[in-house]
Amino acid sequence: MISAGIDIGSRTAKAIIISDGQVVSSAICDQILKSREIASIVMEKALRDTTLSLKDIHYVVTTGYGRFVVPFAHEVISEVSCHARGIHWYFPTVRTILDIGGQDSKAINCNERGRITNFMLNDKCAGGTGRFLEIIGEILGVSLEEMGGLHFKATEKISFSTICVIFAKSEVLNMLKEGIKKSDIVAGLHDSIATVAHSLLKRISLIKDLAMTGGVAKNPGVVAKIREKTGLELLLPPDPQMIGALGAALFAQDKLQLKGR
Amino acid sequence: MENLEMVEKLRQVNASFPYTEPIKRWKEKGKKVVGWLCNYVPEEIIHAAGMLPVRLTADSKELEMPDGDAYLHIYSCSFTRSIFQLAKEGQFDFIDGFVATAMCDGSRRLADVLNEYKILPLIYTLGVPRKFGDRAEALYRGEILNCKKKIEDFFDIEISDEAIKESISVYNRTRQLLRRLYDLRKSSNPPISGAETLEVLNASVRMDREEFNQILEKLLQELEERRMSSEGKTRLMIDGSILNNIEFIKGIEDLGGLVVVDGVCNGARYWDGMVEDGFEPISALAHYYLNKFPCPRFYPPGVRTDRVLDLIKAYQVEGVIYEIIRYCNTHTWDYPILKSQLDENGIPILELDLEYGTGASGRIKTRVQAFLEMLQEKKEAK
Amino acid sequence: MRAAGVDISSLTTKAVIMEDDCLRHYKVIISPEKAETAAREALTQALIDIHLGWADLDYIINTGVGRKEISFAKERRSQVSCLAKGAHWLFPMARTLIDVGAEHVNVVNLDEKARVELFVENDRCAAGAGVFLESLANLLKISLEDMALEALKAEKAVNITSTCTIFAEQELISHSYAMPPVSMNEILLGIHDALAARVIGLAKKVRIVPEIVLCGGVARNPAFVKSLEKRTNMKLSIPEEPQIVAALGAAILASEALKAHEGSSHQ
Amino acid sequence: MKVTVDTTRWFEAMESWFKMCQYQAAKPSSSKANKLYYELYAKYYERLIPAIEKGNIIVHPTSVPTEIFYAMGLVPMLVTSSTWQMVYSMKNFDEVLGIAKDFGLMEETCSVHRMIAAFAFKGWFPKPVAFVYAVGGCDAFCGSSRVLSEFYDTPSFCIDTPYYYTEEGIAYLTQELIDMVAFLEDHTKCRMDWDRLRESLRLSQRQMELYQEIRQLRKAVPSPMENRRAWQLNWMNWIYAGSEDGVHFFQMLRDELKERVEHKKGVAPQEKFRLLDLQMPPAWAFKLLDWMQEKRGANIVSESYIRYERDVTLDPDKPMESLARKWCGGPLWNELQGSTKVITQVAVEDAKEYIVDGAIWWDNFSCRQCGAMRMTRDTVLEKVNIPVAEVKCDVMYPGFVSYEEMQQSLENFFDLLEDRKRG
Repeated sequence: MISAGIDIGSRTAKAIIISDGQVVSSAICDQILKSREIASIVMEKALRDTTLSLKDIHYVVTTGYGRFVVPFAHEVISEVSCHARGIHWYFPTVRTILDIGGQDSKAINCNERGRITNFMLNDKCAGGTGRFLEIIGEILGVSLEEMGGLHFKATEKISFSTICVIFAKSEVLNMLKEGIKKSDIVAGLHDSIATVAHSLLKRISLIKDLAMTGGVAKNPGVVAKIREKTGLELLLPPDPQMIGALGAALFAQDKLQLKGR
Repeated sequence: MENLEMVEKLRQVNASFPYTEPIKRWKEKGKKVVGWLCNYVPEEIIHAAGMLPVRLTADSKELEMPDGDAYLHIYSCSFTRSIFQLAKEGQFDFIDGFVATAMCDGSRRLADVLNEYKILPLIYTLGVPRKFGDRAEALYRGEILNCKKKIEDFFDIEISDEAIKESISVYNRTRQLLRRLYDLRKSSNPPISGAETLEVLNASVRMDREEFNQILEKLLQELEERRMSSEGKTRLMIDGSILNNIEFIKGIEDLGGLVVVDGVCNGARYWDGMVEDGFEPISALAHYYLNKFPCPRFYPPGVRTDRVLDLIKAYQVEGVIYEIIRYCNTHTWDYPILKSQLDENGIPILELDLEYGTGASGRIKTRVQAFLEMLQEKKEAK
Repeated sequence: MRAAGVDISSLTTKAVIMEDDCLRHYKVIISPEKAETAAREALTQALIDIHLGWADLDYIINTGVGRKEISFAKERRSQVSCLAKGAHWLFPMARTLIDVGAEHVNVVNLDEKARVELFVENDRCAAGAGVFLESLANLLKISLEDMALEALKAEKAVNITSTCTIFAEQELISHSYAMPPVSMNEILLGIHDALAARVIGLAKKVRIVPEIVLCGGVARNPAFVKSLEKRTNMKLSIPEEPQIVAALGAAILASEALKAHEGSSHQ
Repeated sequence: MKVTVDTTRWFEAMESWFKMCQYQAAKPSSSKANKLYYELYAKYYERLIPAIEKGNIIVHPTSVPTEIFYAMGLVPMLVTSSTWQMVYSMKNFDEVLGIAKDFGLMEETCSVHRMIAAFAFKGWFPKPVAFVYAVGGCDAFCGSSRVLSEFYDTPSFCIDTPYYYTEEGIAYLTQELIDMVAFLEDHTKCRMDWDRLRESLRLSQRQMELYQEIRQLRKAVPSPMENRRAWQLNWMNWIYAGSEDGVHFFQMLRDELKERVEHKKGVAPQEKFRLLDLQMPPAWAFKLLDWMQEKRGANIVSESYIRYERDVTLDPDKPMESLARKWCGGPLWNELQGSTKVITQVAVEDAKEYIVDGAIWWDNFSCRQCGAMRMTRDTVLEKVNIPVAEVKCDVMYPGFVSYEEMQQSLENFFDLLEDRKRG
């Protein structure tokens, strides 16, 4: 029984194929407005490492921002459920999940079966999101990966007066002109993202164990700040960006097992 | 599941909003149309004056509101700014005058601006008490009388008590019929969806009432035979700010929700209860309007929350979706109170902040779908 | 008689030199850190271009966003009055001035004597200013000029309603998934339409009365001008160098002050 | 869901505020009235803090006639000012607003009431023996009243106010006040001393006359009263309504202003701009009022939110009806629930009587009373040819619009006024 999960986020599209409970292959590709074809592009990329073709997949679940436009999807499930299901597969003791993606951040509670019991989304402002990191990174001329390292070289505490991305841009420009160190700015940025994330977590119940998913989880600076603010250890999956697709694939597998019985 | 013929008829009416076909026919007969803004304007008075009461609203799309934003501050909600935009564009020119109430700052400011810039003539702003009880009813009765006098002076006409009694019976008829429509949605397989019900509610305040009652009677007959399975669907209640957008409810129902009841002011709060006959008509109206399913601004707030809890039991609601138009203070402040009551009763509630006229955008679909998945899990875990 | 005007704003500084009521020269530079250095740098470069020195300047007025004190300027005048003066000098029939810069947007109503009757500024959200176009352009990895040219090719535009720039990005992406599919040109025209809608929304808070002058950096964007003209359904008067209108106004006020000085010293 | 009360923050804030008043009172000051203001302010706390310890009443909002409470021997605690004093002394604006958000309160409502809601959710106000709240006011006021009454497990009485100043409306409010007294007599050990109430009405009448005299004196050119003094008038008018101290303060202030008018002594070093104030300025930025007075010669000569709409004569034989009339015709009535038409007429009348150059509208975040601000701006410009500055701000939260940004808006406005003066 072969199932597949596709997560079409706002910045990247991801696909995972599972055969009999084992992840057979996964793929990720950057997508800027390739829209409809992106689902098949990322699916082909995943199929390439296997001997399978699209018709061999028995059940496909799609999730993410563009989940409704995938022609070959059998079922559509929200990214909130898929993130919970995916991380639960890695860490069955997880009950609280923080996902910071490209355009929004989510705080999710789940039960022992990895199904969601409460959630809170912050997508009114892009302040606490990956896009914020990306834009400021461009101004500082620092890649997302380098940001994590820079964070630990910081000395002074810098705080941003606004979480609006556009106005933070001009604030960063002024900071550079005043000669403030890039590492301090980056640390200040991570702090403001962690503050937004923490206030989101407070709006659901902060039950142990806490895990983090989404691209920003790869940034050790943000992770350190969130650990500091919540006082909880963070469980980090090896590939935090793929959790949504993994969850979708697991849901697809559940459906097959249900049908099988 | 075939379309309901009568709902189709009402959809045609809504499609020609704001100057709908029935209103056009009414105006061509040389009769007058009076707009009204809030649930606590007694429509019967306008109807008794031989005029067509039409509710001032906008509709199912998020309007671009350059004039709305220019004349009304952004802190007036997008509902009031949408109405101003349509009025400024001349789409409400068929309205000969309108009646507002002092229920919320937004509608008061809208009435101020429409009148000041001579876009729509304001006949009267009804002062509505915020408490229940005889004294409040007496004050409100006085206000209804003032409103009647103002309409009489404005159009230089007389409104007799018999005419008001006649109008009361017409409007009571609608309340009866809508109650029967809602009762049908208590069944485990409601014959009418939330989107279709809203189509009916929207049309009710955009056409003359006698014609609407006839269509509603035929619709109820149609619904006798209609079979609709709601297997695998989640029974929802929609509450919060005024909601006229069919697309919003359709978006929720496409995701597997089934809206069986609501707590919005153009829904259950609009037709609840009956005006008692055998009393002096104005007092009967005051008593009815003040004691129906109340708006959150009334005291004590417990009266409203109890009614919501009763509805949840009666319609076996599994989850409440509470939509709030940004800057709508009445419902922004109602939500924490209702939420604490529902938490205590173990009923999940999802808060959606949106603009008036918003369809089911990506952001809203994600939340609603996750909410439905959560409710599904809750049902399976039981 | 030579008078000069300097307009210092967050991103660029502009200097204009007038000689006996005609525009002798102008200069636009990227603003360095301090206002004083910005003004001095801009004026020095302008003077060098026309082989003059500081001594040749008789009266300097500075203006710009924020109350920056410039030691060598005789007077400081508000940006709004300088914009009105400059627009009036270029287009004497101007009654409405729309100044769309990177972060600030001003709409000014002026009378026949270039006096300010009403003015309004954009509020904090950036979706109503030039930076809205810039950030969407670099999301799509396309230059501002190409974005404008591509947009002009589209007949109809996609409706972008988000007020926040970041959400406009999200909306762009969702448009690309729309059914029926939408062409990229229509999305690009939609971006310029969204900015024009917001600027007109601001202008409606005062009066939109012909003749309308459009200035500020964004006035050079042809797609934005087309969207704005569609909304006002009036032809917009656009100066050749739309960025220097405020600095020009300051220079005109300086030369008027000089004449008044001279007049009084003669009696 | 009833909250458990924890009043540590409240007592700390009141103690620090009490010390601040004593410090200000002790400071040498050119104005005796200013010294007396802080002495009386401190004296209010001397009576309030023990009363709260003993179990007292909480009142929300300001405009409820306090003569009634004093005549019953009660010292009312005001919700809005306590909130402001607690937040200002704790300096934890973001934390408090975060608490309101955690309980599901959306941000698009007035920050004053979001903070009140936060304290209500957390139980940081003292637990009153009885809670009295009026619902004549903007939606946010009524919202925070509802939240307080729901989350505080205490007997509460809601005073409903009429929308129109008509005989029926006054009769309705009079009966509400009578019911309130009965409610208070049931829930507190205090009884209404009707003779004391009659006496306080006589003093209140005197106070109102002095209050009106002060407003007349401010028409002088140059105007004699400081910008920040307006809020002191309103505050004294509330915590010392119908008392000897109140009359004493208003008399002393009236005399000081009279003397200044006789010597043609203004407050601004050189009065360049005379301004009208159409909305309440941010409570955390009164320094701005001092700055514009000292540095730009801008003196606010009249505030629409502290005006008496009607000359009310308080008849001691009908105390409750008189107090109802005073309330409906008094300050903050129109500001909180009146129609924009009335606020606009007020601005036009004041502009003529006080010979002003411009008006300031503090555009408070999510204040829905500002909904039709454009109407006032257009009418005032058309009828008395003065411009209105719309200064974006937040009445209690410094994080929305910074001090410098507000200053910048005012700078642009003063530039415009200067250009208009040049002609």
